[in-house]
Amino acid sequence: MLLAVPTQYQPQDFLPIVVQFVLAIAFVAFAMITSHLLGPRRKSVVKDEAFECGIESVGNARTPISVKYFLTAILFVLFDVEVIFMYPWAVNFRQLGTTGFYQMLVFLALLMAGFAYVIKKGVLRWNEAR
Amino acid sequence: MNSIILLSVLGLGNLFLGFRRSNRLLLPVMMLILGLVLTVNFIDWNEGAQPFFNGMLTIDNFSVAFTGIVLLTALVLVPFSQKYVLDGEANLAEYYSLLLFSLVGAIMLVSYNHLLMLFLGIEILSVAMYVLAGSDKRNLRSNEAALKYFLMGAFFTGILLFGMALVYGATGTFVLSEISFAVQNPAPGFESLKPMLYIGMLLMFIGMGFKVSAAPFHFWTPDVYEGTPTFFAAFMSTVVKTAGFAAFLKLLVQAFPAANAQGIWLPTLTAMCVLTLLIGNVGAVAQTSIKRMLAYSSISHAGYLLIALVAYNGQLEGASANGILFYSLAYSVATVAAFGVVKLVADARQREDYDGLNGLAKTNPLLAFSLTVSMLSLAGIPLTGGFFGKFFVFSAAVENGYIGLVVFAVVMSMVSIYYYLRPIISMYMRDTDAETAEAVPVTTFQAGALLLLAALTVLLGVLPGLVAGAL
Amino acid sequence: MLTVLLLLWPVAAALLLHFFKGRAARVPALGAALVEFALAAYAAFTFNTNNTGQFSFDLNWIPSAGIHFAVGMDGLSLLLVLLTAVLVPVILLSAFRRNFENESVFYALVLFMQTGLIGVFTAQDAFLFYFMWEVALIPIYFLAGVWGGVNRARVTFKFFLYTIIGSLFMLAGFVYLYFQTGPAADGLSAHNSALASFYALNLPAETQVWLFWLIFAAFAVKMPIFPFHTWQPDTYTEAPAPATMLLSGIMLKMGIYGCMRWLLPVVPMGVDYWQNLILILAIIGIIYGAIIAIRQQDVKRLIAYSSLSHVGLMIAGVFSLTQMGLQGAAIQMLAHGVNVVGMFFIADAIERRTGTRNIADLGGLTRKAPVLTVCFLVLLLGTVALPLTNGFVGEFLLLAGVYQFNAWMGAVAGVTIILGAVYLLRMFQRVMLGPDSSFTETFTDLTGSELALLVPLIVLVFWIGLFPNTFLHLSEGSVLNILNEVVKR
Amino acid sequence: MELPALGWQSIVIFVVFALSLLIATYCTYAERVIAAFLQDRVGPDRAGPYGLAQPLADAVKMFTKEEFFPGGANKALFVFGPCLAMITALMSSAVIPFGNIMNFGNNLFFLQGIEVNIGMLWVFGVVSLGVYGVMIGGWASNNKFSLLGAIRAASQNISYELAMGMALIAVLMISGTLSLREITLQQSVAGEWHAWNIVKQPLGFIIFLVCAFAETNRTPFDLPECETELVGGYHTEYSSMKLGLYLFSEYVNIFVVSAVMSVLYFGGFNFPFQYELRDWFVSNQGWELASAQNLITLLGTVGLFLKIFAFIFFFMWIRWTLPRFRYDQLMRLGWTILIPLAVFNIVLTGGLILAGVI
Amino acid sequence: MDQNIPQVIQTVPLQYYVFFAAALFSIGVLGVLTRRNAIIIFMCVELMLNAVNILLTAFSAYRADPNGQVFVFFIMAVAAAEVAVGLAIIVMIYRNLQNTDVTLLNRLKF
Repeated sequence: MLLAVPTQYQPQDFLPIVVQFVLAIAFVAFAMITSHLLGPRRKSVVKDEAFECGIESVGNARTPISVKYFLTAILFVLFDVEVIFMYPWAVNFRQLGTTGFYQMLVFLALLMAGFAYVIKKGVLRWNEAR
Repeated sequence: MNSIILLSVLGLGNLFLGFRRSNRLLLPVMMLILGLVLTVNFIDWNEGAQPFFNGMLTIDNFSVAFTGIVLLTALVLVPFSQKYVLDGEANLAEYYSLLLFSLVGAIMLVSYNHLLMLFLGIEILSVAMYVLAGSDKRNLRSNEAALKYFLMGAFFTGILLFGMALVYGATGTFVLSEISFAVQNPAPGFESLKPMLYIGMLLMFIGMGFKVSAAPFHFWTPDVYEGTPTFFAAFMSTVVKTAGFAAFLKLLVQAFPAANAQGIWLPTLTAMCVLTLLIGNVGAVAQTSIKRMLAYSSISHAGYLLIALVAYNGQLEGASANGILFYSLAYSVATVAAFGVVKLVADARQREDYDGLNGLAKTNPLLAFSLTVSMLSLAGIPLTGGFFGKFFVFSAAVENGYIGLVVFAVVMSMVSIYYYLRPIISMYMRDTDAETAEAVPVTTFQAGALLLLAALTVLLGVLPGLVAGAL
Repeated sequence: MLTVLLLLWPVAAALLLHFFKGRAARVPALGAALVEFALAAYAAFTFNTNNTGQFSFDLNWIPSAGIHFAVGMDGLSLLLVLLTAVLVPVILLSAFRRNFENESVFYALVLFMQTGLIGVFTAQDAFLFYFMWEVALIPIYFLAGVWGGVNRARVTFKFFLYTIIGSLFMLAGFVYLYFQTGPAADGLSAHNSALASFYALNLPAETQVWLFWLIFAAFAVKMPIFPFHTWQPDTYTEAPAPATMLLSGIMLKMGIYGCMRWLLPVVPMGVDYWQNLILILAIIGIIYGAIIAIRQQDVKRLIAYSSLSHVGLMIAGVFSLTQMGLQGAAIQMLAHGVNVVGMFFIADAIERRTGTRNIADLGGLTRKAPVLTVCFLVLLLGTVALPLTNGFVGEFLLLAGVYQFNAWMGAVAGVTIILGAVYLLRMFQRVMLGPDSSFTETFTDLTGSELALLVPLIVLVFWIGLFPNTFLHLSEGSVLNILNEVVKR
Repeated sequence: MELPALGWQSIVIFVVFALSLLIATYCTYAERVIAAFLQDRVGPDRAGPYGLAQPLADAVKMFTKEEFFPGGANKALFVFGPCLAMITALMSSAVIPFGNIMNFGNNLFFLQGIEVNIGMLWVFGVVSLGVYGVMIGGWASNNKFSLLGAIRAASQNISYELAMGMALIAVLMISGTLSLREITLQQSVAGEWHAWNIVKQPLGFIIFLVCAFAETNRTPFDLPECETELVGGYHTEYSSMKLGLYLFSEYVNIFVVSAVMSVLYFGGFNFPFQYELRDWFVSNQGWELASAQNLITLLGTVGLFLKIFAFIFFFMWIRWTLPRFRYDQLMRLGWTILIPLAVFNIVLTGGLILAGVI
Repeated sequence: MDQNIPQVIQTVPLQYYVFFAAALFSIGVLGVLTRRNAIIIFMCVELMLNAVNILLTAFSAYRADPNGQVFVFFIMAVAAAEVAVGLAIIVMIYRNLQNTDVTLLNRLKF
């Protein structure tokens, strides 16, 4: 009894998430609307200008940024997807036994080889312009 | 399977070798790797069908033979990357490794037994090629080729996948033999799912048709080949096509062999075949750039290979499979030589039109000779491998009664003689001008490779029995 | 085995020639050709006229398809092999007169082509025959295209396209026939392509009617017969003299040989159906060639059209399906080969000396070069078919054969002799007699080596003319065999 | 699931929701008090007794501040950013098992909002979405500092998410399930508090902890909003309650991540000697088993919150102890140290499990 | 009440899934064919892939056969790889051209 958990999960189990979602939205909406209603509004051109340490802002803020960030994002996408493959494996680790472990070792070895390559290629060398 | 493992591991090793920044080392190592894998590959010859990954991959004679072709093609192609070595290309190790990895994809394509492996094979092959197509980063044409190839490739992969999903929905399995079983022994309620099966099948054909650049899904080919650096374009038009056709054949023979299915796909495939032949050959006639001509020629050869698909006769060891095997080998060898010469000439003379070849026979007899041999082979003139390739494919078709198709194909190959002779005429019968008076620099290494290719082509043309009927 | 040796030796020699550069290649090339001639002569001496297929060799070439590397010689084959073996040294020798680039490659290509030609004449397997047919084509394309005249690119392209398209039709026909045959003897494949199996086929008449054109297309272009001839004069004119000699002397015979060996016995009902049409076309060719020849101002073109005219007669003889017609064709192939090579050689000799081939520019050579005049006259009379020369025997038999088939046709075909005499003697008169022209002022007579080249040809002119039985005897058995196969069905 | 059950769950969700808001609110207070304590000063003490009403005062201030839209900003996204940040922060708390079973007259109630078999994935998924709030807000502001801060935040979050996910995999290998409740219950073998995963996964826990700091953008990983370089990072242009939502979501995240760590590594609602205590009540005090269980459950819930508070304290302690990383150091730590460590941890765990040690 | 997830999924007729996926797929195809911006085309391709994923999942659930869902995993992984390469290509072009409109890239004509 102490260890009682539902043996069979039902789609309805997910229903409370909706409840929570409604609550969260309600709270956020409340906060936004209230502050909108309560707060004063005094607009002016100078005030609306984007903050740039007190000087006039120069150029468009949405300029291209260092490709390093892009690389990081791409790497994340790739590695994250590989990690996804490990979740089912981890959950079923004990059933898969030694064979599964060795297979995952191969997988990890390949993954880490790619990882080592990427690191060695200098993706994280932020001080170098590329 | 050995070759897949070796290629992956050595490909990775090659990647790390790139950190030594020694391009001189890379080329021999690459050739060594390919030679080693090629040798190891044939260990599996006549070992019977060996299933891997719960039968998702099957290594049998069919796959070993086609693996041999793609590996051999890569091996003889690699010497033409020597310019990268000499120029000190910084990413050479990456290029080589991508080639090795894409070969893994090609091997998966020729040995898959499960649609997942087909999909993965195509993607491993294609994704590497997307990158390589754009490897000339500063060149906008290369960029465009990469983008076009990528967008279209991803698009048609989507179509292929949708087809797979529908076939899965109709049959409940991804395993080729089980699909065929499910079609032949319909479960209750299967009738209502049949349209889904057929639509899925056709969508898969469209996807495969794109990968082998069969009309009307060929439109990307000339542009992409033209923009892609020649070395990789050669890889695309040989390895990708060979693997694609082997995969296509497996799909037809093992998944949809049933007569009722045949009634559905035969007209489609025949129409594709006729259209491909027409567009490939007529298109090639109109080209002024040799590279584009070779691109259209690769389309037209897809047409000839499609004839073999149309005429398949039931098993992977039949005349069609043998025809495709021989044709792919002859075509690959000849195309590699053609692209190789075009690359050498284009690198030296900075032009890719026919006139760029003027007087080549005087300045570089060897280049002229090997391009001649390969052109004759592509045109299907006897004494070269191309003739027997066409011969086997056509006889497979005649044997199965597709005489009209063969007559059309023969007419089209007459057309093809026109554009294959044009480089020969330029080289031998036109005089040099100021731009083409100087000899194209060729290293001994490349000369050796070209001679080897010419010898291979002639060998295939004189002793076809070495390869014919191997399966 | 001797046949294989005959086939392999020129190829091997051609490959070895790669090690000789430029003029140094002349002697080895000639030597190789002479060795080949010796081999052919040996074959002729050991040939047993009672037996048909000899010197056979059979190798399973493509086991999975039942295609064999099967070669062998009967009398007809031997005749043509002999012709090839005789003419190739002569042609090589004639090439020594000229100075051109990459001589060694040129000679290698000629030797290579010899393999193809001998292969065509000895093949006993349909696909081997086709293979050799094309092997003979590739070298001549380059010979004519690389070393030819100004318009060579366009002209040889036309030639190549014509012949290859024709032969593709033939290939299609062979493929069709192949699938009608039974399993190979070794049981490895479902069909086989041996000559004997093709003879053994018994196809319905309707099939044969269209199949005839598939196979005949290649021969028609090669010979060439009237509407398919347009490539010929241009190519003959543009090609360098040795290539022209190869084309006219030997290659043309491939077509006639092909008809006799691979067309008549294989689709006899088709032949029967189209016989009249082909004969009419042939006769049109005879008259047409002769008439055009009369109007020619260019020596080479004139000889080219005369060749067209003579070939027409041979075709007519073959398609008369009489023993005399076929025998005539066989002997005339030899005679025409000898004559036309000699004529082209002399035309070339004149061109080399004067720089022109225009009849109007020439004249008065008799005085300056009596030896040349005599040689020319002998060859010319042989071509005109004067009795006691080689042309007479052939043309007589051919005309007799055609007459036997249809008297009217024989009569019309007979005109060829008269017309031939007209244009050839007219040319002789203009070129050799008459006043000197500015071109011929410094004309010199034949040199010793040139004479040495012409002498064997002249000997052959008289040998064939005086003792035709030497050769007729050789081909008789083969011709009867072929006619048997035709009549059987 | 029948409606009464859903009703009960809704009550739990509501309570948890309110609690998390309350805790987050008082985290702001705690932060100042702890900061003051660590720096040996007084801290807020004006509003209410011991300054306890300070968070309320802050809230009032936030609500009544002027709303500000910078010129050139994309208004919809500018508003949407903080909303998203807040919603994602609030969404994840419900799947955490705050207590064991309550038993009232044969009706069993779980002290947990939502029990699903993919609880851990849910938390992970929702928390990952949080980065969108930062990204959108930073981009919409049309301010270079904001954009840079947002990009940094995104980069940092995704980098550490990898290591975090890998650390988690080791836990999953031991537990064999993604359900947080099951993971908790597996750590409650009778009489053995060392069944807690921290014993089996010390390395994994450290990786997870570091990543948790980075994921919540807390010092020493608060690069996205580091005042000295980027003014305020992604929320430079924000004011009023929109700023409030950003700040608030950070504290909610701290609360959630503390709870997750407690559940994953510190036994969740289990506490040492709980079975002995229950048996003592049953056998020595003559209680019914159900009542004893209810008591244990309540004590467990209290214990869980103690653990959470301990973690929150730890978060704040670190904040006032360690300096901030440089950006390249931060990325290098994530990629070249934590990820290989996490992989090593996976291999080690696998080996140990197969060897029968854990 | 005691239905497992596949059974619940099966309460919706299979055709609905097929039609839905087909609609999604068609939208993707139309987008690829009509849009001119590389990124949007790419997004449409992703839409197509997701249609496939839905379809596979539905079939997989209907047949209680996990193969289909495993396939989905692989599609996602490969799609991620494609995204990586595709975005890299687009970035490369953007750097050379400052634009991602494919009509500007018609130097290589059809």
